[in-house]
Amino acid sequence: MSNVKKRKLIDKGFHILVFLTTLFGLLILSILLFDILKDGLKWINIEFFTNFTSRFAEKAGIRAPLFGSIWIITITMIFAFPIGVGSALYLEEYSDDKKILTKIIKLNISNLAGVPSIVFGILGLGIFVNFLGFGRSILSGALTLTLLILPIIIVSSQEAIKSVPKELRHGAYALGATKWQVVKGVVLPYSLPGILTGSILAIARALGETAPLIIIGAVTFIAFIPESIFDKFTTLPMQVYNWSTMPQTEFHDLAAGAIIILLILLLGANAVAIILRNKYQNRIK
Amino acid sequence: MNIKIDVKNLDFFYGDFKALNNINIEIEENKVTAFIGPSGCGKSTFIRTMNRMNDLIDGTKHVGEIIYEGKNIYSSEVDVVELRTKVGMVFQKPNPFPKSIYENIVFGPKRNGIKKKAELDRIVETSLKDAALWEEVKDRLDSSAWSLSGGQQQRLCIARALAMKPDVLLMDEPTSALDPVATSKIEELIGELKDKYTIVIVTHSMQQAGRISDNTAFFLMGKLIEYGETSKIFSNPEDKRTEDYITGRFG
Amino acid sequence: MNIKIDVKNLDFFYGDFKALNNINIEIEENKVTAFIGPSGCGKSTFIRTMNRMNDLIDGTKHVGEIIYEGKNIYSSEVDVVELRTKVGMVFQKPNPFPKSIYENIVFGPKRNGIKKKAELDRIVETSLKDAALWEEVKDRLDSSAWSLSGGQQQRLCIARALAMKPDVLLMDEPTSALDPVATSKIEELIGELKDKYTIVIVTHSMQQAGRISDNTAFFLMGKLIEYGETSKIFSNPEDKRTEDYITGRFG
Amino acid sequence: MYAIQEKSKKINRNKIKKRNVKERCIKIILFLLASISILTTIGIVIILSRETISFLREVSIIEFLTGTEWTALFANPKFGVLPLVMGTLMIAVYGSFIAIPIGLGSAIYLSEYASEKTRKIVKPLLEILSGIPSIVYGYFALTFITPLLQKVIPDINIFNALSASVAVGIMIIPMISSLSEDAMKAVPNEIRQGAYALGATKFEVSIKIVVPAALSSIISSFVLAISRAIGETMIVSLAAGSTPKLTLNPLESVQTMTSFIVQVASGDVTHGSLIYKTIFAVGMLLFLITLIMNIIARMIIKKYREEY
Amino acid sequence: ETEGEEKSNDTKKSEELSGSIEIDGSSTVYPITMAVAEEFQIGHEDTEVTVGVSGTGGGMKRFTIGETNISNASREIKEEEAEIAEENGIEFTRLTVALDGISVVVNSNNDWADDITVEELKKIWEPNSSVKKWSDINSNWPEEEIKLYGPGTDSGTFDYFTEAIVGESGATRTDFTASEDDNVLVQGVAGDEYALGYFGYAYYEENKDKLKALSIDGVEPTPENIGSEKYTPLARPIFIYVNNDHYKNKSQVKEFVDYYLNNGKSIVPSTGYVALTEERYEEELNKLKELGTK
Ligand SMILES: Nc1ncnc2c1ncn2[C@@H]1O[C@H](COP(=O)(O)OP(=O)(O)OP(=O)(O)O)[C@@H](O)[C@H]1O
Ligand SMILES: Nc1ncnc2c1ncn2[C@@H]1O[C@H](COP(=O)(O)OP(=O)(O)OP(=O)(O)O)[C@@H](O)[C@H]1O
Ligand SMILES: [Mg+2]
Ligand SMILES: [Mg+2]
Repeated sequence: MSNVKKRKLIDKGFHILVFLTTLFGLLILSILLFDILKDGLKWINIEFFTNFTSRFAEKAGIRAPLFGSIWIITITMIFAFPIGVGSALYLEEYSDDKKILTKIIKLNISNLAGVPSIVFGILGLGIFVNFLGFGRSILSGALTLTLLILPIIIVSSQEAIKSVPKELRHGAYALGATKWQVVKGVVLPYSLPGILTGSILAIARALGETAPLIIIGAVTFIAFIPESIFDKFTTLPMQVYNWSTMPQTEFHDLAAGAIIILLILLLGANAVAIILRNKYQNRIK
Repeated sequence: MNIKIDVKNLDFFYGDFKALNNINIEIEENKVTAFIGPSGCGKSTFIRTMNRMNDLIDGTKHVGEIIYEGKNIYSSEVDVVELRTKVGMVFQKPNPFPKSIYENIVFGPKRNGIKKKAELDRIVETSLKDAALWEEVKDRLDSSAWSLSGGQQQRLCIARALAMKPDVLLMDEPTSALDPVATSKIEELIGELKDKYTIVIVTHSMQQAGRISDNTAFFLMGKLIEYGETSKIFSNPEDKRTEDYITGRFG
Repeated sequence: MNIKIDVKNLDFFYGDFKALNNINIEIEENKVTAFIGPSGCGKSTFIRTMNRMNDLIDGTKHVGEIIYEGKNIYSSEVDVVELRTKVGMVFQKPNPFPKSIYENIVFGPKRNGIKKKAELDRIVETSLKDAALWEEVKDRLDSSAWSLSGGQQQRLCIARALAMKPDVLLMDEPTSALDPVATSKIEELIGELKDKYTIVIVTHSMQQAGRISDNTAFFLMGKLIEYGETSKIFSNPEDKRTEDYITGRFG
Repeated sequence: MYAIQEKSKKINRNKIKKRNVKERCIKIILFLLASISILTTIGIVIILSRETISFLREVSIIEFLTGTEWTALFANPKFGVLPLVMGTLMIAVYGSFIAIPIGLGSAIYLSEYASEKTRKIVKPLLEILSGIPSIVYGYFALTFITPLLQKVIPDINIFNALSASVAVGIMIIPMISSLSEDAMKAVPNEIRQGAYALGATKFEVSIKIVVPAALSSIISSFVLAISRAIGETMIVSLAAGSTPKLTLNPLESVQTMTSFIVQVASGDVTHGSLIYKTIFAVGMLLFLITLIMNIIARMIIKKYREEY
Repeated sequence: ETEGEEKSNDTKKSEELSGSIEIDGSSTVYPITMAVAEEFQIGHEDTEVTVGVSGTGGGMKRFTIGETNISNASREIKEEEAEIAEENGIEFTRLTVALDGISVVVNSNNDWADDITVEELKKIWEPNSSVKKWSDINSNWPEEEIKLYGPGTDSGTFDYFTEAIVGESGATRTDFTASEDDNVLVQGVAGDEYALGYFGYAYYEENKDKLKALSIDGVEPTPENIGSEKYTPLARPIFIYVNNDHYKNKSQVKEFVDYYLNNGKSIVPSTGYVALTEERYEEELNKLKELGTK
């Protein structure tokens, strides 16, 4: 009997522990958000969105980087999502696990996740800017970020696909479904929540990167809005970084203002994924 | 009397484990063939070779031939996807897709290119009626198939297979999760279906085998011990082991 | 004649759907009680309330009381973990853990603080023997439980429950996936166990209910229609609906 | 009659053929998509190794790999990479000490303990943590974590590896919590119920059943998260300074391999000079280190994988 | 790709200017160039000025192959870079556009030191320095360990300081605490009573309440002293490099550079840097005049 008591106690303790770990994350988040909001909120007004950057904090705005970030994240996801999910599908559904090539691809992908982002920048400069001649444009930036976040999407999609129960696949195969029909009809819907989680994390990463973009030539001062994927651009995190290295403290607060917008943009970009994820996860339960 | 499926010298392996040992059997067209035998004897393994579901398990291999429509189903001439649309299957454990009831049924037909809503609706209704599930779910075709009871799920899986209008229907203990009323409906259905289809059914219930099957095959430890007309097998088995098994008091 | 579990005015809801409607029943100690009824009538739902497994489903609620050992199992005095160690359960679908056969069996005993290898080995052997699985798996206790056949998996789950030495054993169609030989062993086992344990079993098989149970309860659409001694229910049911169901030709 | 049958057979053949061609195409397309990653790696290896070879012509590999002083940008440069490696390992290891328990704890809480409603709200909230720009974490470490640490450990350096590790750890929590949570959610409910029915507590179900069943995905999430920790630069250069130092003491200022790379790549040195080449050599070494880490992780996953 | 079509604009008036001006390079120079660009764009709406921050090295790499019109540089062009420029037929002019006074700062609680000599600084910062405590510099100062802070080793400030104080670029003791971000150095010195550090004037200027700047050989780092280059040797010039060919052939580039030097006096102070004297700006403009008449 004392055994049960002990186990219940462990369970209680564990419950509290994992609750606290979750709370820890939320607590840090609220501290960070509070800090950012405290400094940044007062700067957010119409001009903040309509002005370009300036050496005077009162006149500085985020028009160019806001549009730049929206462009970049949209194009990046347009490339990264299908490539990432497609790769994961190939690896989990189509490839032969015993083949050495498959093993190499799998190892290689999780290894890519550890390559510093700046190296992707150097790669992007070589391939997209110079070799393919896309110039120092949104397209080059987005493609570079695509390569950077692919491992996140691929690995998390792979894990999600792996978790689809065998019986479900078998049920579909037994109905004379082809592999692709099984994938489309059963595997993808079941694994979608996990795939979306990967995408959410990937979006967060892509939206916050600066180093590789600097390498491929994203500028910091730009007083016009990009109109096509071949235009020059700047992004919110670059503006944030630039402002926070300024000596004047008003710029640090301005940076906080830009971060607020960045986070709103992030939540907006994630909202679709989060809603879809919840919907599909419900179904699976 | 036509032979629909002709199995010749079939061995089957899970890795090194030989689950089927030199099986020879002829499945007759428009008949119900029942497989009986103790748990683990290889009934599921065998029924799954007939539409090559075992291809999906890593490390399996076979020796021998299964002739269907004049061709060895393992030969390169035969397209496995096509094979499975003709040789349908219902599993031992219900395995509905995590989709709505409606989507579960139309999964197969849609793959086969049927797009019209009206036709799909009709297929859903007839299949569910055939599987004796229509009354229970007709008002909630859009709710998740996973919220059904175990027996309902199994009937849904049967309906799903019927929606494909298969040529041969393999059923691995389709009624083991069903109550008598639903079982009776399925059994009636099998009786009706056999005019058009060839049916192979794995069952634990001697009574069921006796009631619905024309031929019965008795398996033991991966071997086919005896095969023949059900009446013969049940009344006058040749093999002592068959007799022992059948005269067990239980079922 | 002791009352082991006393159910009073029990309603049970999945969200807004009322799956059980005012159930009143007294489960007798050291007896086998069988629940019968058509698919979807709420048998599984009811048996699962008795060890509060339904707590695990979101959005469920109950009204009424289930008295076990003098306490309402839903009251705060009763610890659900302890309740479940005393009221064991075997499910309709086999659900072994994705671990080795050995680890599946010792999972419960280990939680209960049994650490000694020798004792655990002994428990594994006796439980597997009791569940009529020992011979088939004794040489591969370390292989994954998921590589067993459907019936083997179900027997493993029974063995796993027996390893806990429960006070009450709830079985939701434990033999629906078993062949006659294994079924007979389990039924024999149930006969032996009832001296020490109280057993509640859901079954589709009238024959099985008739063979092994002392009392039988008949459910229909969430209601308890009739409850009494099995012999009485089978020979002379009071309710027309019970009679209709029982005299169905099938099972 | 016979002819009609023949004809329909032919149509059928065509259909099958068409379908098989489609299936083939899909497979090829997917393969091409997957090979983009291979090409990326090949590109990276080419870029890195070309300059690395040229670097190693000027600096002996022995000095590079075993030297204990990294003063690449000083007047008499020494190219012993160990201080950078140590800095990297320290950030990654201490960061993981924070992120793994907290991330996994949160994942277990969300998957096994929290109500559906809580889960739906908290999970995306935690995910914001990985979207906050790392510069914010850098300043957070410097102006919040470090002063906090100074209260406990008075002689801690104002720039220190510990503070940076904590911030890096926090940033990667969502990778672990979200991906692991997904994996645990995918463990079939029946398995859980089997354990509950044996009188297991939630703790036991979580730790003994759910976590082992989802282990391979959980380890993958660790690898992804640690990879991101290794790649992080901004936090480290803000909170840990930019002082390459061969130390295991988290209270001191360090520099990591990636923050060195960024420092030089976006700094004032001449492109093409020896110093500029160091970033490729360091990048190459990092590539090899993560490769080894991944091979080990793969071995672990293989060993503990539980199929369901 | 920035060339072409604009050729005809040569001598047109500024209102009709269009085309792009690409500038890249040091992040140290960025605030000044950006400020000029900001002002320049008012009234020149059709020109597209972009300013990047690839670092002096990264900027030079692009500049020496003719990709950019102007390169921001916090140091002089290196020999290797000049060679590449020559190979590519790129001729250029270096222009000094502003000055930065590298400030030597201590904690505001430091009540012993107000002035320091170049000699003393050298003694502190030279490689293998024997200075461990404040008292090692001046026996009147406390016997406390001196904590040194300096900018990242890949910065123009670092190069300039070591060159000016120790005599060789990059020659310095290695046991100081470095940070890439001057704001972070401010934090470091402000939080450490026995600290001594150096960084750009603007960062001192903005944090006067937390820090104290030492005078060097009696000269304080004030805008006047820096602008007149009396603050030796730590008044450090800030450069831009202009592509001669672009200056000559692209009116928007010429217009921009001229604007830069003509308005430097008024714009530079708002960026935290110190403007040159009028005469110095004249001198720089003259370098271009020669170019124009050539
Ligand atoms: N999780 C759930 N959510 C919503 N409804 C449910 C859920 N589980 C069961 N039900 C519904 O409750 C009713 C009773 O289900 P239950 O599983 O108890 O039936 P049963 O008598 O065990 O049937 P069977 O013999 O087919 O197993 C059915 O109508 C079923 O659809
Ligand atoms: N995937 C597998 N890997 C290895 N062995 C397997 C696998 N599936 C089945 N087996 C083994 O093959 C043998 C036959 O299994 P099968 O599932 O065909 O039995 P069955 O006759 O259908 O039994 P049941 O009536 O219990 O369903 C059993 O010993 C089983 O353990
Ligand atoms: Mg079977
Ligand atoms: Mg049930």
